[in-house]
Amino acid sequence: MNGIPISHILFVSTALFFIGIYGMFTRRNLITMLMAIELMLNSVNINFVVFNKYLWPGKLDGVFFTIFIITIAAAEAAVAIAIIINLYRNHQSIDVEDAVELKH
Amino acid sequence: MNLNLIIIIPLLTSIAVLFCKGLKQVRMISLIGAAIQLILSFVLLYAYWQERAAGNTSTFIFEYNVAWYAPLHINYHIGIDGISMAMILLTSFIVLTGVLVSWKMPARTSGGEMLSKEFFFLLLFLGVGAYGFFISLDLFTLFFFLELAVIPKFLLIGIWGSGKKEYSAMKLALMLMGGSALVFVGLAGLFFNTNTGDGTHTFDILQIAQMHIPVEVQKLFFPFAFIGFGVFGALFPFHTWVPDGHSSAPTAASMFLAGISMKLGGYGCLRVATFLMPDAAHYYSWIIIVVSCIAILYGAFATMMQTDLKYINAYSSVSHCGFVLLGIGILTQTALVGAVMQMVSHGLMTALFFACIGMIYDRTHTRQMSELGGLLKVMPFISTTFVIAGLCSLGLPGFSGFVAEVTVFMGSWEQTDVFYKIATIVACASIVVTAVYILRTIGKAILGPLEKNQYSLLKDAGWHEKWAASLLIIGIVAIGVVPFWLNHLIGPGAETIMSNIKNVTIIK
Amino acid sequence: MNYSEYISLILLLPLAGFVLLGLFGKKLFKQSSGMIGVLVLLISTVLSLYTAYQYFFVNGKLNDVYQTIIPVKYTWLQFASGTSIDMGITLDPIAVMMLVVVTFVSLMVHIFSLGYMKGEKRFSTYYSFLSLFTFSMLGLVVASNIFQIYIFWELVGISSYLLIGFYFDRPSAVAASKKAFIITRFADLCFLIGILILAFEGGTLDFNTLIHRLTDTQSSQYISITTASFLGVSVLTWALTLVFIGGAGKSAMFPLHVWLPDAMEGPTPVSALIHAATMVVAGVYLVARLFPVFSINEASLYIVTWIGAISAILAAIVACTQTDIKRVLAYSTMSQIGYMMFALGVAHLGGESGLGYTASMFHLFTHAFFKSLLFLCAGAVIHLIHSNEMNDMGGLRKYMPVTHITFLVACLAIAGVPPLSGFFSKEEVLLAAFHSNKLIYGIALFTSGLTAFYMFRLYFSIFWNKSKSLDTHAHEGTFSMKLPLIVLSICTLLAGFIPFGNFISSDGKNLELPFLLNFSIAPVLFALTGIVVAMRMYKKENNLPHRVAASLGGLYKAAYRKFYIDEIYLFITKKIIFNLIGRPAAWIDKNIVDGTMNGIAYGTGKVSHWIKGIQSGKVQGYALYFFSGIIVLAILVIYFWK
Amino acid sequence: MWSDYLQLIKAEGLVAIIMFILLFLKLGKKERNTESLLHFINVLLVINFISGFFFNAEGTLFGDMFQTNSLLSLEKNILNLGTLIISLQSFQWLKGHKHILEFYMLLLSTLLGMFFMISSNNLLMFYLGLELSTIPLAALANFDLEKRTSSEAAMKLILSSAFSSGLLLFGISMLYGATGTLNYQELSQQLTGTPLQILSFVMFAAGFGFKFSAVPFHLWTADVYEGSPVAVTSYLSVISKGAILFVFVSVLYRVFQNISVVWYNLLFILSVLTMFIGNLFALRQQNMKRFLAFSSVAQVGFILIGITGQSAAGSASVIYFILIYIFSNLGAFGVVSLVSAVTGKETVNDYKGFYKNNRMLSWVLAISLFSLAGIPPTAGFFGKFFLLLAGAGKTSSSGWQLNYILITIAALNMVISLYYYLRIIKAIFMDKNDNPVEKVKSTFSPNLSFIICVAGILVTGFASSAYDYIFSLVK
Amino acid sequence: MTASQIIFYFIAAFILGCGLLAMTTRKIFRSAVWLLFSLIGVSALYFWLQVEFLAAVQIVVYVGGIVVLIIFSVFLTQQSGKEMPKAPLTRTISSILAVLFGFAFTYSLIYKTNFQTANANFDADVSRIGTQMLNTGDQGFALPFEVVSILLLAAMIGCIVIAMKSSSHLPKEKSTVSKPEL
Repeated sequence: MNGIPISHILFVSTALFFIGIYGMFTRRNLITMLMAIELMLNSVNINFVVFNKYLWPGKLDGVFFTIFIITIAAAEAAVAIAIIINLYRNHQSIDVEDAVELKH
Repeated sequence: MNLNLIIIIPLLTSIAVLFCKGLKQVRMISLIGAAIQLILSFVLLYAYWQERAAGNTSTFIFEYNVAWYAPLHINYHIGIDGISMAMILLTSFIVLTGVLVSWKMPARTSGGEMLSKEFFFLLLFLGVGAYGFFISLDLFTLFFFLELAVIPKFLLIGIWGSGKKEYSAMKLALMLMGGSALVFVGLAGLFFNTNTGDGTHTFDILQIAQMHIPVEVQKLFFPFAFIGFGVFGALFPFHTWVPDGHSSAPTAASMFLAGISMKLGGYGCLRVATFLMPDAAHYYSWIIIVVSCIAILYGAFATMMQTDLKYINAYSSVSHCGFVLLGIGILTQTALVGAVMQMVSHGLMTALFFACIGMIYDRTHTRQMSELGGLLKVMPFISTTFVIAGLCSLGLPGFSGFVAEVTVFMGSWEQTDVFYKIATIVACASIVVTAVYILRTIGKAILGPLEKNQYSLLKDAGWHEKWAASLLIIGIVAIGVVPFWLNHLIGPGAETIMSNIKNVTIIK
Repeated sequence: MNYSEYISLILLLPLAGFVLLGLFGKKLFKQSSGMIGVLVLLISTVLSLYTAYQYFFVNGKLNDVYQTIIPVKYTWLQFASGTSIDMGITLDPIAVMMLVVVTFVSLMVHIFSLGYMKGEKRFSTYYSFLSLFTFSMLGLVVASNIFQIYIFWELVGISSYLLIGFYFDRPSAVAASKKAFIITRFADLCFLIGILILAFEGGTLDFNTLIHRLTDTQSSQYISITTASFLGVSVLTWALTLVFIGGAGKSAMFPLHVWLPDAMEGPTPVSALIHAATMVVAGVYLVARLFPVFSINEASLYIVTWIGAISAILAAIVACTQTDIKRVLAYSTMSQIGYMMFALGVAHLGGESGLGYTASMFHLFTHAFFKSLLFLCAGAVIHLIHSNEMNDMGGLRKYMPVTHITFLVACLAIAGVPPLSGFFSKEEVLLAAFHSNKLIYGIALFTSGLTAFYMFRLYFSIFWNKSKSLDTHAHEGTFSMKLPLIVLSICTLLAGFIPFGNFISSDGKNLELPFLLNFSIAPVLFALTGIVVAMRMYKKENNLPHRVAASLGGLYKAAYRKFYIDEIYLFITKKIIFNLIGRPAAWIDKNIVDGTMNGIAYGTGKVSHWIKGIQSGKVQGYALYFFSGIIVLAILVIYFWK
Repeated sequence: MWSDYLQLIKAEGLVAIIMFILLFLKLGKKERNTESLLHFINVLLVINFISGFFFNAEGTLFGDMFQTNSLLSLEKNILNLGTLIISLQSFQWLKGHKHILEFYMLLLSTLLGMFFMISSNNLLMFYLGLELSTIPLAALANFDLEKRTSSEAAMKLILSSAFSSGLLLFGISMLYGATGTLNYQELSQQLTGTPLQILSFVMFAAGFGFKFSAVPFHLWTADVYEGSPVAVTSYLSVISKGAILFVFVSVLYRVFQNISVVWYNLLFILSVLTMFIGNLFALRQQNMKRFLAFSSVAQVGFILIGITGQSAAGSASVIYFILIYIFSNLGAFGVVSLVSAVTGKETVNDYKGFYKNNRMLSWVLAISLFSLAGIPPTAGFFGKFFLLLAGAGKTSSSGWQLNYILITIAALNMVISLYYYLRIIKAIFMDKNDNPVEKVKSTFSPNLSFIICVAGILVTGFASSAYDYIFSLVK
Repeated sequence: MTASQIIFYFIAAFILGCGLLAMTTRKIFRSAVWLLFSLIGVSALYFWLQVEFLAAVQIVVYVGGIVVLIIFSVFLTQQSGKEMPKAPLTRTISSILAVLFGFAFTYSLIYKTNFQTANANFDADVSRIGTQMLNTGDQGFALPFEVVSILLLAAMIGCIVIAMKSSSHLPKEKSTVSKPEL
């Protein structure tokens, strides 16, 4: 379809996924970590849509999954941001390395 | 006779203790409960003889078998043969004397409280575990009771003990749990290699004994079961909990530990490892013998260098329990009888020993041999008891130790291989070393001039202590002077085990 | 009366006495326990005398051969079929003789102790111990089963232990009792192993069956025990040697004799009973009991002979130098038992060649009387002087005439002066030795000279020598103390005339003891020389002994220090067993075995500490682990572990 | 038709109804007596729990997305029970909290999520249930609003869970790509075990592993447990973990049975790692909550062994163990929660000499710890025994007797775990303390919860009926 | 190469480039903007894939909702111009290695998998989606829809409780974490 092999699209999504993971590992700012997670979820969304469209077009499972993921991502982001703001209130910082009282 | 009573009565007693108020009530209830249990044991013995006399030749009598966890083929199955009967008698003796010895509850917790209720509860509860273990005919039930008897020991030692009690309690609990962990693997392996004919497995000892477990399986799981139980029975080199555990425990707990707990191991080795996996028992027999000979001699030599009375008895227990394992390793009927006799004998004797040490410690507040001396003068009863315990320990005829040891020795003579004889002779050598340390102990602690002047004010044993000691002495002498009843009691049980062993095609 | 109706009473009465006095003596029989003990023993003695009469004169013989009669026997502990420990009573000549000796001497000691131990705090305990000992000793001598003998052997040992350590607040007594027990225990170990071997090869524990099987050259047991060998020595030799070691331990034979002199820490009557007349001859008795088996094994007999001979001369030499009167007597005992031992060793089964056997038993018999007499006299002396040291004594003949006379009788007897009992028995021993081994004979002869010397050295030092002034009210002691002395001295005087060979011989048949007048010249001469020398040196206070001692130099010193055997023992036990075995064992247990267990615990804790960095508290680190975990696990399960 | 719907979805419906009741209460009057409010809520939860026994039906709904049967109802009710106990236990803490109703609403929404997760027959529903049971929990973890550690914990929880659900989703998407379906039954037939499927399975399993704290996916656990309010911690450690394990068992057994070799090996590694790491960390902990966190990590290792059994006995023993685990862990957490709420003391050292003034609480804690350690006669012994027995019953496909190696390791790990449980026992009963915790006054609700827990611990093991019932359902 | 292909590669490059920049740039506000672009790129990809409804949802929810939320929170919590601290070098390197390896591994597996493209027609118009969304029967997503609604409710409650400024602002407590010991 469109002459693009599915593996190329999957390359994009996988790469995006790992970019997200990379961000998760290296960004010390909590909000950017959240962004990294959004990237990961987006890559998964692409996967679902592509699989649905290219491989299993009979049902709309992939698309619906994507819709729900987007919704949940929103909810998750909201809660996460609320927590981060609360953390900021308590710690005066949103650097992840500043919140390491709990360890070992 | 309903065998369940044997578990229910101590259980009820221990629960009743929890509802008591004050030391007086607690100890009276404990005493009554333990005394009833002792009487019950004798009634059971009588019933057992009656049943046998009536011609009941089944291996186990008073069986009671109900499904417990049916999907897992776990039954609550109890029953006794002569060996269990002997162990029940032993246990009831020691529980009662343990209660008597703890009458005044001299050992306080580190917080300075008596906590008498808890103490007697744990003591009696420990008895439940031991009784249950000895009458179990289902591996699960057996294992259940085996583990049941671990934690009360931990608490008894840790709370009411002396010296480095926490360390000892922890060591004991961990090593025993390690042992039972191995036992568990052995049991599980055994379980999944049984076949009741319809493709299901069973935990039932009687059924497993009838099956022929594949030899390879036996070889694989025998070490687990044997070492696991061996840890309880002070198998070299897994005996190191013994000295520390015994020496830190309060008197009654020491008595229990050495008198019963270590027997759990011996009994388990016999009933589970050897009985159910006879091929492997043959296969590993030489290792067991070598290890137990090491334990016997090495334990004895190690005892020689100890200065703390409890350590002396603890190490000597290692040495004496070596005879139990030796008897099991030799794999002849006489030796098995000897092993069981040694269990009973050592149980009584070592309990007596610990009781004496406890009484001495209560009065002099020391267990160091160098700080004792001349006690015979001020407390003749305790000292005499101590001497009797010592003499029993060194295998003097007329006391139980001799009978048991000689039976083990004679047992090895039924094996034709020279190896068994040399091992036995090596084990025999321990009687000299035993004499050395026992006499050294007696000579230093009991005889000689009075070590400290303030000792001259010490009082001799009270009535409860006298009763405790007398009961144990009666037991020891009853076996030592007229051993044949015990022999008759144990004999058929050992024969059952032997019949399994004899069917083995010997593999070398 | 049939034996079985009363024979057990001989044993059970002392046992009952022990239990009664042991449990209730302190409370109920504080004063009367002595009398109870004596009464019990009296009945026993009468019964054994009656038994002896019955056996020797009424019904012991069948076809002119003394039979072994087992009137009582029951199974005590059954092992496999055929092997069981039985408790039984055997009557044969030596057992009956021993019954008489043991009960009689014990009775004497019981009586003597009435006076000697009077006022002791633990009077009843003492009597209960004595009864226990008597019971055990009697059980030993009548044993019908080799394990029975072992059981009573041990009981005898423990009663000896208890009695030696009777004065438990004396450290030396405690040490002595411990030493005695441990050394004999070591010997017992060998005995036990010997028993086990015999039992295994013989397939039984019963004496008669065992002896029968092992002496019947056709039996499979005989063939197997003589052909099997271990380390190049036949199993029979091993077994017998081990059994003999057991006997040697109890009988204080070289080199296991070191406990005996120390055992004199016990009350003197006890020494008379246990360490002179009865227990110490148990070894001899054991060899005699198994004599048919010994006699078919030259090697073990050879060992018996030489150990006996060496002990005899060694002890005699040491005895000459000791100053503690009880120790002198102890060494003398050892020496005399050496006599008995080698007499057995040179004997053979049957007829004339069995002379040594009869001689040995004869000497045992007479020795029991005069040695217990000597000890009791020494007891009387010590009772008076409150010291064991020869130097504290002297000139006591004035104060204690009865003791003096009886002591003299006993000395003459042990020295072998005719016509006292010792002369006859020793004569036979020497004769037996002469017939079989001249070297042994020489040693024996020399020993008899030494015996005379040291006994009279003792005699003169106590009763003559320097005159000592004692309190006027010093007296010999009560009637109860004198009576046994008199009775025993009469026995000593008369026992020699018993035609011993008629009763006891290696094969149960009649053996006419030879008595050769010209043969006895040499020993008597030696004895007289000894006496004369002793008289010269010790009758009056002078410094001759010192001069002699000085001139002997090293030999004297060595003998005085008992040839350093105690030191050697100390070295072995303290340095080798304690330091090289005990201490390392304890160390290994604490550091290596226990250390491993603790090490595991410590290691676990350490690992737990090392890996705490994983839990860094940083979410990114967690995510990294999470992710790496997935990748590693995926690679593992995809490629490596399918 | 409607009654069928109602009956099938009864458990979820009830929880939702309670949620809405609370919501209306919140919207209504401002000031309320907190204690009576709490009692009211507890009564609601009791009703919820009791109703779980009745009117249970079997069937599927919503085009096969939702299914229920007696086993699932039982699982849900086990969670109901746990929630009830936690609610009773947090009485003391909630009494002083401003947001009681929000707390319960969030709590119940997560419970609802778990119910959907358990009943899901579809990866989408599973995912939604998972998120519904996670996101509100993160908010709950932050409920000690003024506490630094609480917000830190919440942050860690939400970030970690988002990350893990990212990976989980990636796995699901790949599974979807490979099979074209989200339905369990269809999925199980489509799986062939290609490397990509295995990778996606591992990612998928890691998502589970994150929720039930299997090493190496467990790292958030201790931090979050320590930082969160005790009630939330116990909820996390018991309910949330139990629910995901229920699901895990059924997913593995039903959906991934084609690649059972793969997941057996995976579980082998995971359980060994989990037991060891959990134990080794638990050894050193000083904070009770953190200690219990690691101990619960280690417990998961044992549960995984039960799962490896791959048999009816396996899943029955897992469910049975979780029931027992609820009693035991909540018994322990209950005491910790009470003590922490009253005195603020949370470390092991604070518990030294605890027995002096608090006899009953000490015994409750001790019995719970013994049960966790698997000591008879507590139910924990039975639970662990059956788990390991189930693990041992797996017939080994390779030459190595893997199943026995696994249970040997597990059995030895039980020894290590015993050490740290006994360490607490030692502190309570044996150690001296000049200044022990004063007598903690306990009110009706916590006491009731303790009675339930202790009775559960003591009875569940002896009375085989619980296990028999579960087994009959599993079969 | 068709236009469609060119467009795809352009979109792909745009998504990845923006995503990478979003994850690497040191300024947080820029990072958020790059994220925004990346998400728009994804939405473009959906357009390209002819899933217009999703593309719309993507823009509405992500671009209009989440990113705005993020930017707000950025303003709330710190200055936008400030440079973010860098992660430690070891962490960066190990992350890069792990990610690269993970990517190579994952993609190699994907690449090797032979996805069989289906030939059936793919129809994702809004009416179909709408019908299925509220359908309770087969192919219906009513239940997930309800579940998500509860999730949103819960999230809302959670956010309110947490983010609501508490009336009594207690002084900042000290760290109460006890250090583990062994």
